Amino acid sequence: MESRIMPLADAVRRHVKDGQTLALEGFTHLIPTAAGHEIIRQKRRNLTLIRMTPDIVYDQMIGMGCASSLEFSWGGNPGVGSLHRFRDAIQNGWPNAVTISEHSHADMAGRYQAGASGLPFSVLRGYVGSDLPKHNPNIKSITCPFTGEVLAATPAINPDVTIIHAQKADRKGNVLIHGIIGIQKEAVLAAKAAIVTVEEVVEDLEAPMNSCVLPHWVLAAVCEVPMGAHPSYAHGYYDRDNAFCKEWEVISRDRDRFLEWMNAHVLGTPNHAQFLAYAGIR
Amino acid sequence: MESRIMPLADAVRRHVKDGQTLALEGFTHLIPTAAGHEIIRQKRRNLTLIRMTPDIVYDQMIGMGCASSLEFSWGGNPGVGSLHRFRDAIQNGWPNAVTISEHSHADMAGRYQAGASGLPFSVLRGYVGSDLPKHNPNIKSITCPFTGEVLAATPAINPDVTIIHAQKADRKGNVLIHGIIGIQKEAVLAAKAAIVTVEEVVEDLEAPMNSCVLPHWVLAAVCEVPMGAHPSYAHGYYDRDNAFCKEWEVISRDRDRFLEWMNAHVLGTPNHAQFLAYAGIR
Amino acid sequence: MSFSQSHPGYTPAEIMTIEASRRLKDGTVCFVGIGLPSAAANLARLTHAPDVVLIYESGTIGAKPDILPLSIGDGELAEFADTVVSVPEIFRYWLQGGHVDIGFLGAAQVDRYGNINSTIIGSDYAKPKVRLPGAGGAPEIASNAKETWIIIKQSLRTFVEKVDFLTSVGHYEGGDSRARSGARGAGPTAVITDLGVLTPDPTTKELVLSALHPGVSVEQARAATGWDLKIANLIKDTAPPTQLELVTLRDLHSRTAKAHGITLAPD
Amino acid sequence: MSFSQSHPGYTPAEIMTIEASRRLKDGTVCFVGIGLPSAAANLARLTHAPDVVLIYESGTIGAKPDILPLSIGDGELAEFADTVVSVPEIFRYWLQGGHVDIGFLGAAQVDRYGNINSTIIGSDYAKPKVRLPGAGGAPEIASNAKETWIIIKQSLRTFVEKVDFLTSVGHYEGGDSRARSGARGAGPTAVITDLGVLTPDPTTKELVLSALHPGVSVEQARAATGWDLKIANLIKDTAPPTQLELVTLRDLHSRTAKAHGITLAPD
Repeated sequence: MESRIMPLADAVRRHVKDGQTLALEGFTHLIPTAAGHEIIRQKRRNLTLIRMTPDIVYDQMIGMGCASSLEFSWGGNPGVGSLHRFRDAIQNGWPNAVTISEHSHADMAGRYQAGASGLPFSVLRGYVGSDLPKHNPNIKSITCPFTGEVLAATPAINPDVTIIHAQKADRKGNVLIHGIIGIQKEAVLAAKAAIVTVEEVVEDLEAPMNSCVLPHWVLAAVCEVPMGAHPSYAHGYYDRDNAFCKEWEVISRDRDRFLEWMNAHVLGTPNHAQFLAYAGIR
Repeated sequence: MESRIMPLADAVRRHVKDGQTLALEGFTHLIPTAAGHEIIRQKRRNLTLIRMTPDIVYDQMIGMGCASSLEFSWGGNPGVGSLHRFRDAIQNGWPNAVTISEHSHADMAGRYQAGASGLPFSVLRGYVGSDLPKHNPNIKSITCPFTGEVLAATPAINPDVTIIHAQKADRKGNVLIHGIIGIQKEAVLAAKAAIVTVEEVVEDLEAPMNSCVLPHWVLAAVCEVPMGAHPSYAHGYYDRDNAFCKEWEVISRDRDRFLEWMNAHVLGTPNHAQFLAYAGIR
Repeated sequence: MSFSQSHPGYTPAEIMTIEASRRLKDGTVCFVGIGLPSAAANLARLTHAPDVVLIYESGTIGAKPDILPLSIGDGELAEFADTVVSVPEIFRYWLQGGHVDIGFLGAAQVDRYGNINSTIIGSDYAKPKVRLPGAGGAPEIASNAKETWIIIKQSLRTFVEKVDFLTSVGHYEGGDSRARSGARGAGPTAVITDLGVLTPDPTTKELVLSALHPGVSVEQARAATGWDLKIANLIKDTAPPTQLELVTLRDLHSRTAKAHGITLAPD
Repeated sequence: MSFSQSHPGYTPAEIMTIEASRRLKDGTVCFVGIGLPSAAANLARLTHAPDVVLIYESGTIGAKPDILPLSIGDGELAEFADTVVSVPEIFRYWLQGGHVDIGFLGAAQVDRYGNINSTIIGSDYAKPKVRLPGAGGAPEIASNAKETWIIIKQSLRTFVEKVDFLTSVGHYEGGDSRARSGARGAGPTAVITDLGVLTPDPTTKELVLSALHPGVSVEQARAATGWDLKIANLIKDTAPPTQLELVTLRDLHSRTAKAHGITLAPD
C-alpha cells in the first residue's frame, strides 16, 4: 500500500490543477493556511474557491490571482474587518475578475452534507423573504410531496479537491480532528480527492470512540505541517495569532504592500517551516 | 427550574398516552427495555410503535396489546431468530391486529434526520427496483431540480415521545451516550417529548469534547434505571445477556407461556429493580 | 454610586449591552451572533441568568466563555461548552429543528419592519458601494428561531426606511406578511440600540420606539432614524446600569482585551 | 495434512466461508452483513487481508472484532473500530456517499438475476407464509456499493426462479435493466454458496455457475437451483481449505461460542 503521508508540495503538485473546484475548509479553527500558501507558490490559476467563511488565506489566494470564482456565505477577517483583496477583486477586478456565488451558512452546510451523502441536492428551510435567491440562480425551490410545503433546494457541493488542517494523523494516515470540527468531515467526504495537513504524525491517535476520525482510505494525501493553520489556531497546540490578523488589515489594504509581503513571505520561502522562520512566528 | 430527574413510572405516566406515536430506539446497544416494561405495566393501548430494529421489548409490548401499528425496517431477535409475538400479531391478529409500515434502515435513518432537522421529508438514493414502495404509500419519489434525477422521498419521523437508554446523566439531566450511538440523538431531537433512562446519575459527565451529549433542556425526563437495557447491553457497564435472548425464543413461541412469563415478571413486579431481582439477573 | 445623566459614568455602548442582557431570561436557549450579541448574552450569563444556554454557529452548545470570543469559532467557546457538534448539525438539528428560543443578531442595516441587511450597501448587487461580509447564519436564524433580537447602534446610516438588500427576514412587509412568507417564529420582538429599544406594533409590525435609555430624548431617537419613527403611548425608561452590571461588563471586556493581546474594535 | 474428497475434513459451511474470504482483497472497504458475511470478512482479515476495512451498519468503521458479533451492534465491533459514527451517518456519508467497495450480504432467497428477498415467503404481502425480518440495510447496500457479494446456502428453497418479494435489487430483470433502474455500482459480481460460486453472464447478467467446491458436481448444483442453471464454459475448482484457513476459522468460531456463552445457530 502506497503511503498517503507525503510533503505538502508533493500533495499539491499531484492533486491540485488549474481550473479545479477547490474547498479549503475550516471554521475559524484549523484553517489550512499552509496549503493555501503552497497553492500560491505553485501558481495555480482559474480556481473556483469554495468556503463558508473565506478569510485571510482566501484573501491571499485571490489577491495572488489563483481564483476566478468564489462560492461562500460569509467573507471577512473575523473580529477585525473586511477582506481588502477580496473586495478589490469583486469591485475592481484586481488582479483579475472574480465572480461570486453567495449562500447562507445553513445552506452551505447542507450542500456539503448532500455532497458527502451522494445526493444531487440539499433541502433547506431557508432564504425566506431574502433577496439572495434573486441574485443566485442556484437557489431554487422544491415542494414536499407529503405536506405541499415549498422549501429551498440547492445543488450539492462536490469539490475536485478539499483541503483541511487537523491536529494529528497516525502513520497509516488516519486523522483525528478535535474541538470545533466545523464542516470539515463533510467537505472531505464530498470531495473527489482530499488533502489533510496535520500538526503532527503520531504512533497512536488516542481517539475517543465517538470522535471525529477520518480514515486514511478516504484521503488522497496526509502532510505533516506544524503550525499549518497559522494565524488560525489548532486546539491543544497553539492559539490564534490575533496580532497578525490585525496586521493583515494593514498589509492587505494596499496592492503594492500586499504584493511585497506575499513575494517576500510566501513566494520567497520554499515551504511553511521557512515561512514561519522568515515571519518570525514562534 | 423543575428537575427533569424523576422515577421512570412518573415519566411514563406524565408523557406516554394511549394512541400516541412512540419510538423506543436503540440499535442492539442501549435498548430501553425497562421503559417498555413500564409502558406494559401502565397498560398503554393503541400505540403506533416506531423502531428501526424492533426486537424483544417490542415483541413484549405487541404481545401485551400495547400496539396497533408498527413502523420498522428489520424485526427480529438478533442472532437468534424470529419475533413470535410480532409474527402472531401480523399473521393472526393476536392479541389484536397490528398494521405495519415497512421501510429500509437507510430510509428510517434519513426520516429521523429529517424529523430532527425540522424538514417535512427525507430524500434517499434508495429502494431502486425494490417491491417495498408497492406496499408502502409513504414511499414516494422526488425529482432533483438541478439534475433531473428521480430519488425516493419519505415523510419525516416526529414521534410524540421518544425513549432511549444511555450510560449516564449529570444532576442537571445532561446525558452522555457512548459506543454504538445508533439513531438515538436524531430520535430524541425529532420527538415532541423525550425520556432518557440512564445507568447512573453522576456529578460530572466527563464527556470528551465532541462526544454525543444530549443537553437537559431537550429532554422531558431523565430516569436512573440501572441495567435498564437488559437483555441488551450498556457499553462500559454490562454485556448483552445472550442466554436470555435464546430463552426468549422459547418463552415467546407459545401464547400461554408468554403471558405467564409477562404476568409474573413484568406485571407482577412494580419496577425494574424488582423485575431484575425476580428474574435473578445480576 | 449614582450616575448623573450628563456624566452618566457609562457609555452608550455599555447601556445598550446591559439593557439587552437584562432581557435574556435564565434558561433561555439563545443562538448568539459574534460582537454585541455575544457581549450581552455573556453579561446575562455572568449576572442574572447563569443557566442561559448559549449556542454559537461554530457548533458550541452551552458555551461559557470566560473571555469574549473574537471570532465565532474561538477555542474558548469549545473549551467550556456542554458539547461541540459539527456546523451542519448546529444548523439542521438545533436551529432548523426548532430548539432555539432567541436568535440574537447584529446587522449593518435594519429597516422599519426589522428586516436585516448584511450583504451590500448600495443599490447594485454587482457594483456595491460597500461589500459587507455577507449572510453567514443570519437568514435561517431570523426565520427559524422562536423570536429574534437585533442589537445595533442607531443612526441614519443603520436605521433605514428600506434595507439596500434584504439578507434576513424580519417582519418582511409588515402585517401578517412574515407568517405568509413561510418564516417560522415571531420574528424581531426587540431591537436594542444605544438610544433605546424598539418593539413591533402588534398589528402593523412596524418598529415602534418603546423605551429610551437614561438621558436620551425622543427627538434624538427620531433624528437617528431613517423613517418617520412612531413612538409608543407609554415609553419606558431604561434603568441605569447597576454597579454589578457595569463592573461585570468592564471586567469581561478587560479580560477579553488582555487575553486576545489586542484591543477589539470598539462596540 | 491432506483432505480427501469423501471425508474432506471440513464442512460445506466452512468451504463456503473460506472461499468467500479468499475473494476479499486487502485494503477493500467492505460493508458487512451479520452472520456468514461477517464470518467470511473477518476470516479474510485474520488471514491474507489484515487491512481490509470492515464497516457494519451499526456505525462501526474499521471494525476488528476478536470474536464474531452475534448482532450487528455488538460492543466488540465498537471496541476495536477506527471510529464509531451514528447510523444515519453510516448510511448517508459512507454508503450512499460512495465509499463502499463491496456490499456483502446474506439472503433468504436469491433469483437468477441476483435479486434478494429478505421480506416474506409466499405471494401475499398481507398474509405471508413466512414473515422474514425485513429489509434492514440491504436495499441501499445493494444499490449503492460498487459491487455486491451474496453468500447463501444453495437449495431449491433459496435459489428460486423469481423471488417472492424483491427486497434488494441485483441485476433486476437482466441485461442493462439494473443500470436503467437507477441503481449504482456493478451489482452482484459473485454469489458464493456451499456448493460453488455463481457469477453473472457479462451480457444477460444471469447468474452462471463458474466454480465448484471440491467434491461437488454440476448435477448437485443444478439440483439445488430453482431455475435452469447455466454452467460456465470453464468451471473453476475451488481449492480446498488450507490448514491456516481452517484453523483460523475454527478458532474464530470457538472463541465466539465461548464469549457469547451460547452456541450460535449453525451457519
